[in-house]
Amino acid sequence: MIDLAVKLVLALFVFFGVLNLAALHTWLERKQSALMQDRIGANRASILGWRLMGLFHPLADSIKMFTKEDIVPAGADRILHTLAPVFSVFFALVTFAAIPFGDRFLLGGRVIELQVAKINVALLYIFAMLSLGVYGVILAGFASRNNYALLGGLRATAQMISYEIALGIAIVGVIMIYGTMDLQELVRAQGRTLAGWIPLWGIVVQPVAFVVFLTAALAETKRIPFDLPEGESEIIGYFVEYSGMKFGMFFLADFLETILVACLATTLFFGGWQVPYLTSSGFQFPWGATLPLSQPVYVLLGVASFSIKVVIFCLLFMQLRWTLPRFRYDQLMRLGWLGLFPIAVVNVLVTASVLALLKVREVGWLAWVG
Amino acid sequence: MSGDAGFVTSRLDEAVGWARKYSIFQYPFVTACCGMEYMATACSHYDIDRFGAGLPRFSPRQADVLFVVGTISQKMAPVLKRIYDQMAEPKWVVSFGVCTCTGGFYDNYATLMGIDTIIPVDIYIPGCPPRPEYVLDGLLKLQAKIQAQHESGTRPAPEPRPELELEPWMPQR
Amino acid sequence: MDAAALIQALTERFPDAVRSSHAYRGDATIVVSREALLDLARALKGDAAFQMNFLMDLTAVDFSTFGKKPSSAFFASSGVAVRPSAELPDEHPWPGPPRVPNAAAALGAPPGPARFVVVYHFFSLPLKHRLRVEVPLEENDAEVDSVTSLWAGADWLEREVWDMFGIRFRGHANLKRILTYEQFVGHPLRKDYPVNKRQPLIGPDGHASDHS
Amino acid sequence: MAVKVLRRRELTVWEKLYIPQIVSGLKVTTAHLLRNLYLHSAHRLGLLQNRRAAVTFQYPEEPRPLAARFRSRHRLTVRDDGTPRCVGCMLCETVCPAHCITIVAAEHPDPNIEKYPVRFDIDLGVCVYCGYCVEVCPEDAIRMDTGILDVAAYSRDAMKLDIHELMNPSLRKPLLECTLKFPHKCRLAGGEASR
Amino acid sequence: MPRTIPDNSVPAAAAASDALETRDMLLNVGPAHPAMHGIIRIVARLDGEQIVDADVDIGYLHRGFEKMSETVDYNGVIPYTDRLNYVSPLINNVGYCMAVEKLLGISVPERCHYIRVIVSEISRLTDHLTCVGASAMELGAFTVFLYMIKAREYLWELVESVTGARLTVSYCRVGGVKADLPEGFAEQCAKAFEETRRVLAESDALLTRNRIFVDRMSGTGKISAEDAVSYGITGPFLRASGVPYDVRKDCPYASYDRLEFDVPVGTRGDNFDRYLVRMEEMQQSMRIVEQALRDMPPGPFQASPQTGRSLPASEMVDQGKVGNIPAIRDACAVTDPTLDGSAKPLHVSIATAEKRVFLPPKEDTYGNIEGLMQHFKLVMYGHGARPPKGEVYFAVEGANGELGFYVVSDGGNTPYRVRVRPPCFAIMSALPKLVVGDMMADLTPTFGSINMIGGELDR
Amino acid sequence: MPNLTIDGRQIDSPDGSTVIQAAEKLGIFIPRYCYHPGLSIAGNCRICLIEVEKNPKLQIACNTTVADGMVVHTSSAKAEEGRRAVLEFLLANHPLDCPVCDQSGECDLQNFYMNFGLYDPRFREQKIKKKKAVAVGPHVMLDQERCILCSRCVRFTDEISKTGEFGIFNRGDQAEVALYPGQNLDNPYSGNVVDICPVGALTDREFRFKARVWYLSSAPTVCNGCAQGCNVDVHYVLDRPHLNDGARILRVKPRYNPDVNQWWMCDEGRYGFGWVDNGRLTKVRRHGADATWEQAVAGITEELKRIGEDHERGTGSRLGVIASSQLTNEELFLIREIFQRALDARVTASFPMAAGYSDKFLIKADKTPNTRGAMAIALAGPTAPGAATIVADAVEGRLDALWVFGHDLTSLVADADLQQLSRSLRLFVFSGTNENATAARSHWTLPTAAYLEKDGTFVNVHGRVQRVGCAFSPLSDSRADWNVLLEIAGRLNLGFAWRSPQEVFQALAASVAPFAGLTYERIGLQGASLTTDASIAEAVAT
Repeated sequence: MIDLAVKLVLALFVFFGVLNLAALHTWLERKQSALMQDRIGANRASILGWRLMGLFHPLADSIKMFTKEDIVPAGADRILHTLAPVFSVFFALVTFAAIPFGDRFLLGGRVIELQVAKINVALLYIFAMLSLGVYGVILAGFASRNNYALLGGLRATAQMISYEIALGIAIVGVIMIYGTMDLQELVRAQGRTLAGWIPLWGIVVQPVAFVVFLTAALAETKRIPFDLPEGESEIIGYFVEYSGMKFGMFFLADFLETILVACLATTLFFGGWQVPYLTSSGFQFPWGATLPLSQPVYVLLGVASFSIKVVIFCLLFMQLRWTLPRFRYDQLMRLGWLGLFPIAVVNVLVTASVLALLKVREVGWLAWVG
Repeated sequence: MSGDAGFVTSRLDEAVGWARKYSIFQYPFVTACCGMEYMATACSHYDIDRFGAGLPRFSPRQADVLFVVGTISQKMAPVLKRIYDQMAEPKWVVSFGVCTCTGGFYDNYATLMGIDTIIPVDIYIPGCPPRPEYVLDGLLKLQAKIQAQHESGTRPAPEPRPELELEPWMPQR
Repeated sequence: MDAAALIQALTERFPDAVRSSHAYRGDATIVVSREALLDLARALKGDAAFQMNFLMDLTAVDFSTFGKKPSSAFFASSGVAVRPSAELPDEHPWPGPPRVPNAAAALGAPPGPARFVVVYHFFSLPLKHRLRVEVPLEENDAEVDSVTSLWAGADWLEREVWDMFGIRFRGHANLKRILTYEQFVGHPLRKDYPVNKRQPLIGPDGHASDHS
Repeated sequence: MAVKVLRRRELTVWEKLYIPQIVSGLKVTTAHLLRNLYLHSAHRLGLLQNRRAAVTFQYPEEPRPLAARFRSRHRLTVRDDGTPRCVGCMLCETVCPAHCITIVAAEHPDPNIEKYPVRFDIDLGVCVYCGYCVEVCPEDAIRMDTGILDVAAYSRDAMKLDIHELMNPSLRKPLLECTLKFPHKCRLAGGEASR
Repeated sequence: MPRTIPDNSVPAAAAASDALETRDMLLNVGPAHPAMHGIIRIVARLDGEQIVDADVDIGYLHRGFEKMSETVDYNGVIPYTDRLNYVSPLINNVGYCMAVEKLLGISVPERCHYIRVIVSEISRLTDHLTCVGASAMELGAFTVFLYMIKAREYLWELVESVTGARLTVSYCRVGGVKADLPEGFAEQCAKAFEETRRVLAESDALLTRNRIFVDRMSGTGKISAEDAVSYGITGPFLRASGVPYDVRKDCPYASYDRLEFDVPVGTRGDNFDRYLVRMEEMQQSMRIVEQALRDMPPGPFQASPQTGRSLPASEMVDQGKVGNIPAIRDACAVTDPTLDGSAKPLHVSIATAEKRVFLPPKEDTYGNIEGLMQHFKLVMYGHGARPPKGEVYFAVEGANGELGFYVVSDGGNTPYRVRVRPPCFAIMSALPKLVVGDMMADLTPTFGSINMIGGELDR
Repeated sequence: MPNLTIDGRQIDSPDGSTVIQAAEKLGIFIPRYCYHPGLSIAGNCRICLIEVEKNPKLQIACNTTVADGMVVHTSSAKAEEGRRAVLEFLLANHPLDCPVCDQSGECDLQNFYMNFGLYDPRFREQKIKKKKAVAVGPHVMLDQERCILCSRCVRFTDEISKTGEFGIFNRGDQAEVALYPGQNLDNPYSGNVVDICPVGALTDREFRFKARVWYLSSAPTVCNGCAQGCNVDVHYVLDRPHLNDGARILRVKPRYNPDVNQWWMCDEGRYGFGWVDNGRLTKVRRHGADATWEQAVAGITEELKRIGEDHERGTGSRLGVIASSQLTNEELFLIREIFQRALDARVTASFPMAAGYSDKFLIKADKTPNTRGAMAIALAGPTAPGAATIVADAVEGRLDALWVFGHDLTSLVADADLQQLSRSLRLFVFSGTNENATAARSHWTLPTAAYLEKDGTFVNVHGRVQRVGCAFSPLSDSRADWNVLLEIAGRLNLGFAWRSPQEVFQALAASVAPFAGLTYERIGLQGASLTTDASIAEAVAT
């Protein structure tokens, strides 16, 4: 019962945290792009005279979208049309359940994992959910009875499916190295150090996989340079026929996916909630110095570390989004199938070979490191 | 009806009005010269995003405000009308530039003499093309109008369209 | 080639086709009969002496009200007509709009003024000379050969002339309106089309209106 | 003739890897980002006020300087006695390509002035700001130097300026009272409706 | 009725003969489509993502320019020409005015020629900036667009300080220009060019060697030199195909024959070449302006050098009215600032000497009956400048190519016929040829590189 | 006849004619201020300087009689130089008045200045001030500053109106045109001095400041003020309704016709056009309520048919039509064909009117423009019944229907009788341009076009057929009478094939003898005489 309550609290925490982050994300994106472009950005919405650099604009956006008329175009499939955005947001949201955002901590004798759902095949779960998210997009494209939407939906589907493969294979290397599909374990495994001072993060042992993953993950988020499904100046996007909050949900799903990808990148390659040289008992620097910390501080540092990394990734994504032009469809496919996919495969092969060569399979590679 | 409820609803309306005025997704129906100033308004020197109106949506379904930017010809008029009809409520129309306000000096066979002859217009921004300052002033006025309406859901009945002032003996166009 | 030499060369080459010529303000201009247009155009494009590889412009002029504009009500107070203001002096005056030989011309009467003149502007990039070719047409027989087979760019230009003037181009594959719409009645650049005669596609109430 | 043939350098293998060029692109945008972030922060602290962080002019609080020649809203110049300098010669009405000016003239009591406008309207909803009216005015009576940029309106009618607003550019709609002390065609209640 | 997005029609147009039962999809692009600049419609027949056929429908911005020109006097056409290619209005102004001057058989002072060159080149810069920026934006590189528009703002500041308007300038007049360059223009220009060069460098870094961009642009929208010539394509678009035709070099006008600049040409005639040509042309334009500013004959920047006496315009008018000529003779009028730069001492260097064409300086209008009569004669309907009967064609290098004006006069004060040869009309007519065989997505960069300007295309 | 050469072209010119007339014949225009073909030659403005070979000094063209072998250069450098000097002199004291001067736009100072003026003025002195804006008569305003002392107005009042109000007083730069003491420029032709003034010294008080002359469009027509039928140009503005309170016609100017009015017209005609734009009927009315033309035409023909059917059974004509000599010949002919011939109505166009002012020059006592035409078509004159008898018959109940064209019957019967008529008649139609008591009492009130708004012809007192032309379209809902009549004829199935006044006129010319052989082309702008006077008498007799 209490476990359930704890899980509920955690779920709510993640739910609201993520939603707020998404809202914040829109603000961040506006402000960041403004700064890049020598502009000011949204800054005039005020409550009681407070403007807070435009922080209220996302609020205004969401209130407005809630009160906007919802149009289902004539000829469209009403149910699917309504279901599509729900799918998108739902699957984007539930995926967060598997993301660990902090180390476990002890409360009243209970071990509380800072993860909504501890799933030992969390990675598979995440991929499954991501794949299901595609349905939202394709349903949207299909249900709208609009050529542009259909084209957008098709593009999105093809793109997400293609890149999911590269994405998946890129991660195989990571799984092989850390030997687990449980994300919490995976993060924990990254807490070690290589040669005593290099944190054993995914990026260190799997740099190629990281690049492939990042590219493929960006493509999953459907943002520039991979925003073909919604490339505004080519085809308006699969959600062309959506208005009001349904459109807002696609919008939200978009940001959620970005955050999700940032979370994944953090978790898989940047040590998740790990802080270099921080162990559960405190800092243990390679040069021997130590800084003992109490457990709550340790956990909080972990959560903070995770959040910061995620935000940095988000910023990076946005920086890319406002810097690059977009791909063409065939180029995108070529990049996915002829670029990322082989590289990822080779990466897996090389990783496997190295692991085999080191003959550590039986004893565990980690033991060898340690 | 109790006073409290009225107060609450009115505050709610006010909040909705507030949100709507600071979240203007525009549909830029750009056709002509005014588009250049529209660009200038959107870009760094004027930055229409400061007013919360920086996000153009190229789908009329998602847009709140239809910016009709540039001359509308007779050939284009049905398209404009259709776009307007496709927009979701609540919606507003900004007529950007004199060609859309009144037809301007293209008083000939090809052009529509003001978009208000086919769709209701909320704000007229004259100028040929209007300097970005004109546009921002117009946007502020539009925001004031949106706030003033503060009715949830429906827009007020469109104003009666202005009749063309034709003297009885003038050549009937 | 300068304008005079170009005209000279063309007149020698096509003595029958070139009806008249002038070089007003240095623009080499020849007036040709429409029967000869296609041959002439082919030669202009192909001949080494001309090498007119660009069809820069193709348009038409409706000369029906040329010089016939109703005078304004400047009542000459003296009771005698007063010209409002002098035109600028012109050393080599323009010979006037091209004329088209009509039935009366065969009987010795002077050729009547052409209602329409199709105007081609050619340019030769290798030789850097320009040529204007004018083809006068009568109102009731406004048709001329299409030059789309020689210059791809003539396609739209001829469509535009059809749209604006109602001049047909024989041999044009897709002669339909380009700037106005299918439902448009009349040809707006004709001088007898009132400048503000509108043919709206939708009326104020949003319904399609009939076109009268 | 100087012809400059732009021969294309093919992308090198290094450049074909996307990443280096992406990074150099990021460098440009990030430089802008950091510079502006730095300057904005400094401005918050009241420092480096002489360097602009963003090129944005925060209109309406911070108006952009207009060029001296900029043609803004019209005004009619006024004589010392409060009548318009305009003598109703209608040249501006004549030259206006948009036909947005309407003038009705009447006899002025002073035979040295002879004529003045009892009605002078400019329909901003039609005006194309070409400045021809100013150029042709032989009396220096109409100017476009007000610098007024606030012309947006809620209706077609509100875009029409009449003699009251033209003679006194500081007036804003709606006008309620007529302050002009000479006979004119007045559309305001309380004004002299004589002509 | 033309169909617009969102297009609710179901995929149609089955290729019935196809045994595999694959169906082509008809996609209506435009007229209200973000990449179509609002005003054209392309009905593309798609096989998957590949365009197999395209039908282009224009005329959505047909505003009757040529018809309107027949209703106004010669100077009255100028505001309409502003709105032809509204991204480079000054070139239109110059082209039209020079065509009418040719018809009139008059010449303008040397300084005026240089001023026209300077403003034309600034306009060309703004045009290319907008074109490249917009096509980058349509490819998703939004920041480049903002940078370019930012640079354009600096150039527009120049335009504004010269002409009094940002976009619709109405600056040139038949027989001259409205006003001389303002004081301190050279410095202002140098500053704006510095900003522009910085932006160009940044954009270059963001785009030119970026593989995503190169892949999108390179090899798409190709057209051979022969085809381009056959379509009558001119300007940067033609030069990108390797044909070095530039009106400024081949048929020099104004003072281009005295200025040094290169004509950049491409090698392959694809979108990327057009991008490169435009980027290079901007550099050349700046070079031309800098030379012109250096070489132009000096003009008096200050009020009357003989007397140095300036009088408020109202004072001049009042004194003139009562015949008090001694009080106002030789004075320089202090007029509305929008008329700045046209005072009597400056007038000789910006306007033709032919009085039957150009308005007198304000001092003459206010101060003597001869000037006043001339002023009236030029403005009143039915009087005005009256070219002799005749027809001329005059071409300038517009931002998109040869911008020709064919003007016919019947000796009246309104043009009998004004025909503009819109450069992008020819390019647009080649659009189906450019896009067929390319992907649907290539439509965007190809269309962007055409720099279609509705005002000029549909007129 | 002396033969002379002007600008390289040869011309024979009658003895005693002047060079300026000879040049005119060649189409060579020599500038002039004081010269006017209708006035005596003064030769004082000197602008018409020409160069005559073998003559060391420039000559004035207006007063140099032609001589055989004369070689004249009208636009040589020397002649232009001379004119330029003259113009400079004329402009020296000219005020800077173009903005307020009604003449600008049709001012010969402006015109000639632009052609050969001195562009860089040398005059740097104080200008002489004189009196401005002095009302010299009911219609004319004088500005002495603008006057160039050409003396045209002086000669006009001496020679044409023979009233002699104007004179030139003082000398040198103080010379000025003014009225003789105690005089007032109130002769019936005073408006002409405004026309002949080459500058803005004399302006029209009615037209003053209403519009600029370059706004005006012009259409040729014929004055309908009296039977003289002076040829006039009507100057109107359609696209600027704010001017002149929306009235279209701004002024009327005489049009040269050597056979009718030469260069002149009277003030009565010149200022009598107000009714065309004011007080017009604009709506079809039925018993005072608005109706449409369709209803009116249908209703009237229905009633006419019914009356016709009744009439078969009864005795005598029960239909009366009072036409008007304000109508054109075509309309009168249609009235005759429809009402008299087809419906057997009693038709008249003679309506008793008091004779007005007349003189021996242009003003005629008959104030209607087409009495002579009505007589030729036999709707007026001895054979036609008088309007009074028709009205009397109607009042006494001997008529079922009455159609009145434009007249106000209250000049014949009392208003009470009119009311009685309105009640007793089965059909009472009034068609006309302006509101009057009859219109108010009629069953159907049809707004019809004024003479300026329709095509047609008038016959003036001397038997000259003249086109009135069609200056602009009828005001709002009104229609031309011929149009209405043709529609009714169509409804009555009379089988007329005519569609325009021109076709009606052809029929008229074919069937009415005095018009035989006339066509619109032959009438042209200057009119043509009825074929024979005898034929009129004949028509009157039959």
